This record gives sequence, structure tokens and C-alpha cells, in this order.
Amino acid sequence: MKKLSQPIVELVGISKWFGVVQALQNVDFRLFPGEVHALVGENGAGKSTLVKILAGIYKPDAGVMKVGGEVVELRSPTQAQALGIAVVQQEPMLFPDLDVAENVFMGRHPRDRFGRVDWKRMHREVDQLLASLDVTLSSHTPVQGLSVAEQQLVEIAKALSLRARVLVLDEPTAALSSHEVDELFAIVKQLRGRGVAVLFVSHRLEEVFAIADRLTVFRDGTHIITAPVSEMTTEEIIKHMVGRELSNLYPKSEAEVGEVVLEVRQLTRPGVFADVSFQLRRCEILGFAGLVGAGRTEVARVLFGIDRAESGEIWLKGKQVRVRSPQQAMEYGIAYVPEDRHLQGLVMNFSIAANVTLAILPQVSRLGLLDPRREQKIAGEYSSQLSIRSSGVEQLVSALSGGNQQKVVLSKWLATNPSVLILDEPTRGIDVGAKAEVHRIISDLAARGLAIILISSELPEVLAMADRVLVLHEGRVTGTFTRSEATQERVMFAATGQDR
Amino acid sequence: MTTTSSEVEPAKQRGQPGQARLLGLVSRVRELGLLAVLLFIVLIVGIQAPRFLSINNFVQILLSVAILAIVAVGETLVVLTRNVDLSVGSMVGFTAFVTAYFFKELPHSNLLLGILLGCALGLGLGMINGLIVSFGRVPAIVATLGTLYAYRGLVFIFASNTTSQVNASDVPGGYLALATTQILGIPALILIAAVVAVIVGYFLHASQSGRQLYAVGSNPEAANMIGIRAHRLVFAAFAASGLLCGLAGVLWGARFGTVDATNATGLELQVIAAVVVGGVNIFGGSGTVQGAVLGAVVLGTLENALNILNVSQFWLQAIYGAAIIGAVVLDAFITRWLQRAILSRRKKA
Amino acid sequence: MKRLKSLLMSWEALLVVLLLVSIVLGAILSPYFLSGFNFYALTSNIMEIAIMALPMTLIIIAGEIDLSVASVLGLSSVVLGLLWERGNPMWLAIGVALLVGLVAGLLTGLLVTRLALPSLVVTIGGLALFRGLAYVVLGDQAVSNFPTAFTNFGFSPIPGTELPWSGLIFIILALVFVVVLHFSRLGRQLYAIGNNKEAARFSGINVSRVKLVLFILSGVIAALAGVIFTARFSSARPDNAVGFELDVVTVVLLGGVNIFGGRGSLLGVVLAIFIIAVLQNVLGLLNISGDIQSLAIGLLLILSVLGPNLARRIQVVLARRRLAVGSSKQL
Amino acid sequence: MKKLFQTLGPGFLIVVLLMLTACGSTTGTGGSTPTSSTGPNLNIVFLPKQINNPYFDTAASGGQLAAKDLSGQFKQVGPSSANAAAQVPFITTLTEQHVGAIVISGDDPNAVAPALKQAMAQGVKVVSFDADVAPDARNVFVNQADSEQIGRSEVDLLAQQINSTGQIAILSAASTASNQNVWIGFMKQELAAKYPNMQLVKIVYGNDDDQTSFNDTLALLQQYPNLKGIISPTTVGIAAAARAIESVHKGGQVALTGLGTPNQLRAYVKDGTIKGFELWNPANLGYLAYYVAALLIEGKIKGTVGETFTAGKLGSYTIGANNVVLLGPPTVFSASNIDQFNF
Repeated sequence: MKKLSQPIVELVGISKWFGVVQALQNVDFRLFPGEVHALVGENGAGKSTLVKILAGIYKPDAGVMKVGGEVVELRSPTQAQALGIAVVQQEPMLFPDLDVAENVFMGRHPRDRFGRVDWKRMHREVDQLLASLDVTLSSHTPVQGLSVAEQQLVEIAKALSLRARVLVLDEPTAALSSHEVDELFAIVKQLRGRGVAVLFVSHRLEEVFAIADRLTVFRDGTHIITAPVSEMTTEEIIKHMVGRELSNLYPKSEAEVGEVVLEVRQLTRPGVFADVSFQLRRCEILGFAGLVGAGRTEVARVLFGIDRAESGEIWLKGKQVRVRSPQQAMEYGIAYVPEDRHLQGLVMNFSIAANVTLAILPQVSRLGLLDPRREQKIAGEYSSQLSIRSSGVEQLVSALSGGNQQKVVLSKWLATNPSVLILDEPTRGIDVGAKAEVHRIISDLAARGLAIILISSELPEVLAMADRVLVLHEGRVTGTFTRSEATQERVMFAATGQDR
Repeated sequence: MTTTSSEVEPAKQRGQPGQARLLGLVSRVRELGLLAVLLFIVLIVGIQAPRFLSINNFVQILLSVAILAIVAVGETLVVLTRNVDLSVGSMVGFTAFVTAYFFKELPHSNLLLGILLGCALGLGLGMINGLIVSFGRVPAIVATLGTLYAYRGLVFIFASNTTSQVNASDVPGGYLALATTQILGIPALILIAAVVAVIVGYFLHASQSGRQLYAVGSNPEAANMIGIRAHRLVFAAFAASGLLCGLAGVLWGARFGTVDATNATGLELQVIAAVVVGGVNIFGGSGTVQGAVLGAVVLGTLENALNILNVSQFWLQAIYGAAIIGAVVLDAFITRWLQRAILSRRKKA
Repeated sequence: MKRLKSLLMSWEALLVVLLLVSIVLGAILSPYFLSGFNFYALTSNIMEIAIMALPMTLIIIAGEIDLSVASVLGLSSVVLGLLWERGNPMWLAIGVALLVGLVAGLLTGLLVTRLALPSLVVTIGGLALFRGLAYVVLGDQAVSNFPTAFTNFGFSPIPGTELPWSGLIFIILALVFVVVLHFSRLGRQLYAIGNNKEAARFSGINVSRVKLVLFILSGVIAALAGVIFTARFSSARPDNAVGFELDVVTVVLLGGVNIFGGRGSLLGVVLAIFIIAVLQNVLGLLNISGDIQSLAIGLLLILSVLGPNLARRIQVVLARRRLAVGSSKQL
Repeated sequence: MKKLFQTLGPGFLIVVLLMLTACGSTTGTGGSTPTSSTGPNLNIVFLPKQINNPYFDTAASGGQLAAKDLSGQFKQVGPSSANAAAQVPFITTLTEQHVGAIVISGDDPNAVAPALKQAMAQGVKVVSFDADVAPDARNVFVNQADSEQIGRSEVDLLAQQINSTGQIAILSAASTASNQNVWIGFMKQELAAKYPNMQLVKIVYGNDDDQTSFNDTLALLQQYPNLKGIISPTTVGIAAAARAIESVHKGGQVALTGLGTPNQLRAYVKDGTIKGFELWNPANLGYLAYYVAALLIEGKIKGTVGETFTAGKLGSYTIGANNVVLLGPPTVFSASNIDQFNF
């Protein structure tokens, strides 16, 4: 296994910032030929950032990367490919209009001696690749309409066809069936035998034990430990993963939890989540924990009327309701602070006032005409209430810091005077100070009687803020904990689908 | 809306061989459907008016769409990259006029020279479009709307400084013969269009760059990830569209003999109709040259059939419009049906 | 961000300068330019385009486009003519003509919103369809025996002024549209949709309905322009205003409205309308043929997008350089 | 601030415009002076349906000749594609320039009428030629030929060639072209009156567009295999039809006649595709129109019915009913005489 002492990829002192957030902090990492190296960590631990640096998508702000002992500076994904680094992304980047074979070989089609694309050879090779994966997928199938699992298989086939020296698998098994996982592992082992270095990013610890030789744990963008898998236990790994600091958090003040406001029964959206049931009470913060893709945001989208559930019931204050559109959700008093501030939360080109009042335009207009004074008054109120730091409510939100932008989104939804507030990753990408402020605000809101669903990938945040924690794993509820029951280890066990 | 973001899909679905075949089939529905429509028209009109079915009539139909088809082939290249070229009518008009004028002034010059001149002019115009779009980053619709005006203005200026009209009697017979010659009993015009369609179709099918054109239109981000230079390809697509417009212009002059500064005005509408009806996705990434040509033939056949059935020609334009809208509506429904079919299969699996 | 704001400002400022320059040039180059009659001629010639540019501005700001406006104009014109010829009262003919515009807009709007089709293709189809229907309705005829009051409305200026009646309609509509776009709820929603459709949807804005309203509005206004056009030429013909859609889009884009939506103001568009009107008028007075005019319009259209693009790029490069200098200083 | 600017801007602009209009109404239009103010203003402008059109170019050459004879000025302006709406701005511009006379071929008789009336109100003489405009919107119409005569004679011309029997079709210009429709009306009358065995099976409209006319002719030939003859009373149409007939090798089987220019059709007359067609001499038409305009400006004629005048080389004319001057009978061109003409 460790025939070669020289690492094929070596990262020294890598750091990466996104605005005020440091995603990677002085990370060292070495990958050897012929090993399967698992990279684990919580959401936001920096795994994906590392993968993207290896893929040539991100450029590190500091540090050195060596491939095959030589210092390289990756400027593009193509360059990474040329160096023999193949990455199977979490979200496959494919051409939906083209068939499987072309997706594997795009940009480097096999060609005959006249320079023509050799379709036969291409399909044969891809069919062989797929067959070696023991997949029944035909190379002629258009990618449009393939499931994510199948798309990932295409990506894996692409990596295989590149004869990569380094294969990075970013949570490849998340969408595969157990049979497919077995087959994939067979391939991975085969590749390892050929001397390929495999970096395996996964949440599934049992898979890590099944396939990996060594393991590295990241936490909060820092390297925690690297050790042979055989020397680790599940408990130890989880302890390393969750050892995050809670210092900058503002814990929820205790409040008397009131009557049930929202009840969800057996909510199911096929292929996304199934049989989700819970109750939410006044003054309560219900945390949604789980790993990326567990179905938390998807549940929220259904509650807010953006997507539809196929079956299940939603009860609001004792009455069953159907939420068909965000407008309707708002009428029912549901507000949703979406996960992507820039894409879904804000109109960046608008002023603070215009953003704050965007969801309550009827309230700030008379006979269809906007009343700028009312608008500014409302915006001003929230601006001071949430202490948004700006030069005034007419300032464009694009000029604000992430934390203040988030407060603008919060203001927007508070302005609708909701009874149920869904917060999806409310503190993602904002600095420590602003985070604490947002926590204080959330806590105050709950104290004032709001029923809050808090979706967060930061476990400590959920644990500190939530009265109860609902854990989702692959679209199903795998655990519900009260505040006192919930520990990082227990939640993480449930979130990774471990049977204790 | 099915905005199922590419999150985890817990269900244990697997691609079955049947599903693969279904998908492959559906993607071809458009072209097959078009063929069916064509056959349907032929059948219905043939019963009503048997002379519609004469070989001569079919030759006439093909002749009437040959030039349109050449331009539609070029347009297909552009549309595949998620762009659109609205200036084709002006480019055809420009090259037709200049080529005809060239032959009028120099009737004894080499035929090939004139053809090359027209093609080169078209190429030049197309390259200007390409530069503005891919390097000036002006949206294609704006850029080519502008050049639609500008190129037409240039034709007028050229015409007012030379001659207002070139008549069939002014140009050498050799040039006009380009459109009337028959090779093995088939009119040269049809052959040229067929050759162009086959070459470009083959290029799209069998060349690396051709396939990358699809990639750029299908997912620009993914194309960028694997190092495809989208700018260059878009530029090349516009240049090729210009080149084919140049060729079409040369043939236009030969076919109609009499050309003035307004010729080929409004051609872009017919071209886009042919391309859209032919199943080329206006948002790029999918569609074929044979589809676009088939679209042109269907529209030409429809026009011919209406004439034969004595339907007032006032209906023609309305039918073109309805065909464009009908085609995109149909596309929307096919896509929905496809999605639903996949979903229900998944559920069963 | 202030820089962007000032850039926006400067686009309109640039247009003001352009307009003044063309007016001054016109006055210098032609002795006829500054006459009252010329003002009348200049405005009445562009009013249909100007009127249609108002809803087009809203549609483009909301991230869509409507290329069928000139054809709707033609269709409403022949419907008006046909009804009048068949002996219906004028008010009824005008009413039905406007209704035709409404239905056309509704059809386009439903296709765009319900089936989520690209408005570019739908309205290119509509361009052919509505024009074709205009030919179907009136065929080889042209209706021209309109009552004097109607043609006077189209051709004569408002008594005591040199302003055409259509100019008055434009002023009123322009004021209404300014209020709608810049002061009303709908206007705010438009900008929100054009800037970030997703965020608008998440904010409970009914994106489909707003767009449907816009297309209906566009259809009705185009039909109104058809009525004006018919009155001005006292002629209802199926080929009325062929190709005007290009002028309308040109005016809107020249006015600084972003083709991808979200940005632009009616001030810019109004300025652009008058720039084009003055340019065409001056070129005409100088006996410069329409050929060069179309060349000029085409180039203006491209430059109106290319110019800001290049300016932005230069700005980005400069900013980057400044940033580089700044950071090196910090080091 | 930006918003204030955005919203006040249009308002401000409108105020400026209103001020401008107010000024305009007081200063009126008397301020400007025509370019040549001494003597009669023989600044005569031709406004054809379309520039870059050989027919109108020939007419313009006649106008130029007359201008030389009368030492006046000649200019031709016009839209680049035939469209009634496009003519109007030219009329207003010419009115502003205070030209002596506008000589117009109206694309739509009524669409241009208000603008022409306005021109007349400001002292500009208006002469229509080729295609008339509304009678109250011009001083005189110079008619190339009597409409009835053209309509009937073309049917007669075709009847001679096809023994007065069989299916015939008409290839017209724009469906809205008034002169075409009048001619076609008389053709129908003539057919009904004299030729019971000739059936008019279809009228198609080539829009004076070469390609459309060409395709329409091909469609006609396919649709009516027994078609014996086509009348195309438009120069663009007949040339396109001749080429179309030749391209399907039906020359001699399908007779073609109509209005055309000798230069355009010479080849087809010689190879037998066309046996005979007719046309007035457009150069003479232009010459006469210029002459009438000049005489109106000089005040030598008033444009009233019954006035008689001499138009240079063309001899003397009388203004007939409806203020129409008739150029004279059209010339019939055939293989025997075509080489004598060059236009």
C-alpha cells in the first residue's frame, strides 16, 4: 500500500477566505499513490473548499500545492485534469442535451485517422467503462432525465476514462444504492491496486471504515487529525468532527413554550423527503439538523408553498391548510428566510428600504402607489431594531456586509408579521460578531411569541438555539431530541444515519 | 415547477434499459413528428389535388426552400450556442446584390471568383456579428438586430452609389445557370443545399468542434469547466452563419436574376421559423441540421399545399407565425410529458 | 456602488447631451429645423413608436421582450378599418380594436407565463401571426374613408399649438407610466422581478401575474398606437407600421434599459425617443436618405450596449489596478 | 437624488416641449426662406413610391430632362421600400423646405393625402403621377394611361395570343395598390364582356417584390397545369414571371403580357417567352409631370379642367375631368419594335 514514500499531492499551509469567512485555515494535507484517503467533517468544515482547490476551481489565498513533488499553481480545471487530478463533483456538471458517452468524452473525443469523432469507439469505451462499474446504463442515453445517482456514475466514468492519478470523490455515494456503493468500492479498490490515489469525501462513516485506508478530519476549516482508519473508532471520529467551539454563540433564553401553531403530518415529496411529521409551538425554536441534502430545505420549501408535497398534511393553528404559493404562505403567517441570500433573499440592486418592504408592498402603498415615507419609516424601524449598520435606509444592500444583508432579509420577513418563521442557514457566511447578533435577534423573536424553525448546518448553533432538534437523514426523520437530550454526538449519529 | 435541486435522491432508483430507450426515443420525437406532419400534409393535399404528388411539384418545393435551407443551416449553428442571428436577411441581401453587381460589371470574370467574393463578403459580415457578440459581450439579439439595420443600410448605400437594380439580362448566363443547371436531372440548387446540409451536419456530428458547439449551448458553465473556449466557438458560429448567408446570397442572385436593395428582407423570420419548427432548441444545446432542413421543407410544403388548395396567400404569414408558436408549445408539452414519464417510472422503480 | 449610481446617472446625462447636440446641430445645419411646424412634424412622426416604447420599457425591465407590437398595431388598425367600413360607429370600432390588442397581449402573456416559454420566440411567432391575421382580415383592401374628425385627430395639431394630439396622448401616457414604474407597487415589483426573479417569487410577488399584466398592457397600447396610426394616415392597411418593433426596441435600449432586465428608467427612454426623432428629422432635412438613417440606427443600437459594456470593463480593470495598488501599499 | 432626477426628468422634458410648441405656434412657419427666392421657385422634387427602382429612375430621367429644358431644379427623394407610411415624413420635410412642387407617385392614395393637403396649404404645388392620390390632395394628376384603356387592352393583348380561350391568371403588385386594383377591375369587365371562354382563375400579389412574384408565378404554374396566360400589370412582376416561366421551360406554352420595360424584357421577347407587352414611356411621363409642376409654379396654368398647355417636346395637352392630364396611349412592344427603345 505505501510502496511509494512520495505523496502524489501535497498541500502545505493552504488558506482560503470568502469575504470575512475563512473556509480553510493553514491546512496541510498529503495524499499518497495507492491509498484511499477519507476526508470527513461537518458541514462547513472546509471539505468542499479543499476539493475545489484540488479541482482547480478555487485558487488558495495562501499556501503551496505540489503534485508529484512539483509546485503547481492551478489556474483552471483543465490544468488539474492535465495533471491527472479527476474530480467527481457533488453536483455533477454535465451537458443535459448530450448522451452519456459524449459527457464522458467531451473535449477529448476519440478520433479516427481523419480527425473525425469515432462514435463507435467512444460508445464502446464508455459501455466498457460502465460495464466495469456493473451499471446497466447505456452510453447512448441522453443525460437529461438521468437521476443524480446516474449522473454521478457518468462523472465517475469520466474520471476513470481520464486514467487519473488522483481521483477525488466528493460524496459520491450519497445518491447511490447499496449495491451501487459496493460496485463503486470494488472499482475504487481496483484503482487503488493500480496505484491511484483516491480522496473520498463522505458523511457515511461506515463507508469510511469499509473502504478507506487513512482518514483526515476537518473542523472549522482546520486540519484536526490524520490517522489510519484501523486505529480509529466511530466514536472517536465523531468526537473529532464535532468538537466545535460554542463561545461566540448567544444561547436562547428560556421561554415558556405555548400552544401548537404548526403541525406537519407525514409530509412526503417523493424522491426528496418522506413521512416528515413534527409539531411547532409558540415561543419555540425547532432546530432542523442534518447533513447537506438531508431534505431540510426541501421541507421548508413545501411549507412556504414553493414546491408541492405529494401527500401529507399541514395544520396551522388547528386548521388544515394547503399552501400553493408563497403568497398563500404569507397569508397564513408563514415567513421563510431562504438559504441563499443573494439568489433568493435579496434584490441586490435595491435599497435597504425597498428590500425590507418587498414582501409587504400592499402595506406601504395607497391606491397602488408607494408611500416612500411609510416605506422609510418601516425600514427605519427594523433597521434600528436589528441595528443594521448602514448610511441610511436608501443605501443599496449590495454595499452592506453579509451580516447586515442577512438582517435586511430578516427585517423583510419580520415586516410581514408572521407567526411561523423559517430560518434557513441564517448565519451562513457572516462574521462572528454578526452571528451573535443574529442569534440574539432570533432568541428575542421566539420570546415574543414566534414559532421558529431553524435550519442550520452548524451543529453548535442548532444545539444552542433550539428547544428541540429534529434530525433528518436522507429525507427521513432519524431523531428528535429535546434540548437536554441533544448532544453533538447524538445528533451527528442520527444525521449520519448510524444505528446506535 | 420541478425545481428539485440536485440534492440527494434517497430512493433506490436505477436506470433500466427500458428507460434509456424511452428517453432516446422521445428526444427524437420532434424530428419524427415533423416527418409525420410532412407525410400528413402530403397525404391530405395529395387526395384533394393529385397533381400535388407529381415529382415536378416536389422538385419545385425543394427548389423554393433550397436557399432558405442553406441559411437555416447557418442559423442552426448559431442557435445551438444559445445565440440568435437576426441579421441573416440583410446579409443575404447584401451579398446577393454585390455579387450580382460584380457579374454585371465584370461579365467575363471567372464564375468562381464571383462566388468566392460573395462568400467572403458574407464571412466578413458574420465575423463582425461574432466580434460584437462574443468579444463585445453584446447580447446576440441586440447585436444582430443592430446589424440587421446596419447591413441593410449598407446595401442601400451601395445601391444608390452604383445601380438601383441588377436585371437578369445584365448578368452573364453562366451566373444564372448556377440556379438552373441540372446535374443528373437534379437541379444544382437543391444539390448545393443538400451538400451544405450534409457537410455542416457531418461537421456537427463528427468533429470535435462541432460537438463542443453543443456543449457550449447545453451547459456553458460545464463547458468552461472542461476548458472549452466558448468565445471562439460562438464567434466561429456567427462567422459560419455569415459565410452560409454569403453562399445563399450568391445563389439568390442567380435564382432571381433581378436583385435590388430590398431583396431578402424579412428572410430572418422564415429562417427562425424553419429552425424552431425543425426542433432546434432556441436555448441552445440540442437540435440538428437535418431537423432545421426538415423544418424548412415542411414550411415550404405547407406553402405549396396552401397554394394548390387555393387558400388565399394572405393566410401564409399567419400560418408561419402559428407554426413557430405551435412548435415551441409542442416542445413544452413534450418536455413536460418526458419529465412526468421519468418521474412515474422512478416511482414505480 | 455610488459609482454605479453615477454611471446610471451619466447614461441619462449622456443622452441629454446627445439630444442637445443633435438639436444644436440641426439648428445650425438646417434653417428649417427650429420652426414650429418642424417640431410638429418631428413629434408626430415618432409618436406611435414613442407610445409603444412605454410598455416595452416595462417589459424589458421585467426581463422579457415583446417583438409583436408592430404586428398588433397592424391588426388593430385593420380591425378598426373593417368595422368602420361595415358601418359601425367609430367608438365601437376603436373599442374592438383595443380589445383585439388586449386579446393578442393576453395570448402572448399566457404562453409566456403558463407554459414558461421564452418570450423572444413566442413574440417572434406573434410578429408573424398577428401580421398574417391582419392580411387575412383585410386582404387586398385598404380602408380610408374615415370621418374627418378622426383623421383630424390623427393629423392636425391641437389648435393653438404645434403639438399633435398623439403627442398629448403620449405625454399623458408617459406621465402615467412614470408613476407606474417609478412610484407604484407594480413598478417596484417589475424591478424586483427583472433584478432577481427568484427573490421576487420568494417575497410573495406573483411573477406570472405581473408579467401577464405587462403583456396585456403592451397589447392594448400597441392597439392604441394602431388607432393613432390609422388616424394619422387615414388608412387602415395590413402593412401598417411593418418593422416598427425594431425601432421600439432600439429606442428602449438606447434609453439605457438593460436587455436582461432590472435596470433602466423612463427618463432615458423618453430622451432616446427624442434623440431618434431629432436625428431622423435632421437627416431628412439635410436630404440624407433613409438608408444612412437605418445604418445610423443600427449602429446606435449596438453602441448603446457595447458602449456601457466597454466602459464597465475599463472600470473593472481600473478598479482591479487600484485594488492591486492599495493592497501592495498595505503590505 | 437619482430617483428625483428620474422622475422629474420626463416632466421637465415635457415642460420644455410644451414651451417649444408654444413658441412654434407664435413664430409660425414664415421665418424660413426658400433657397432661390428670385423669380419662380422651380425647385421641383419627385417623390416616387420607392427609390432604387428602375421604372422611377427612368421617369426621373425624364424629369431631369424637363428641368434642363426649363432651367429648373430637379431632385428625387423617397423611401427605400414601398410603404405609404414611409412617404409621409418626406412630404412633411419637403413642405418645411418650401420646395416649389412635389411630384408624387402615391403608395396609398389616402395615407399621403393629409400631408399633401398641408403642403398645398403652405403654397407647395402637388402633382401626382403614375399612381394618383386623393383628388383633393393634389393640383393635377398626370396619368400615364387611361386606367380603363390599360385594363382592357391588356386583356385584348393576351386574348390575341391564346385564341381567346383557356385559364388565365393575374400577377399583381401589392394587394393594396390602387392603380393595380382599378386595372384589374377593368380587366374583369373586359373578360366578362368579350371573352366568355377565358377564365380568370386566380389573382396573386407579388408585392412588387421580385422574389415573391417569382415564387407566386411558379406556384401558379403548378397549381394550374392548364394555365394559358398570365397578365402582370407591374414591371417587377412581369420580369419575375418571365424568368419563372423560363425556369420551368414553359416558354411558349404559357403566354405572358402586362406592363414592363423593354430593357428588362428584351431577352424574353427575343427567346419567345413573351410575345407582346405594353407600357407608356416612363421618361415621357416624368417629363410631362415636371412640366405640369413647373407651369403650376409659374402660374401659367391653374390646374383647372379645360386648360390647355404645351409641354415642350411632347406637344400640347388638355387638363381633363378631375384635373387629370393623360399622357397618351401606351406603346405595345413586340419582337419587331423592341430594339427601338432603350429604357
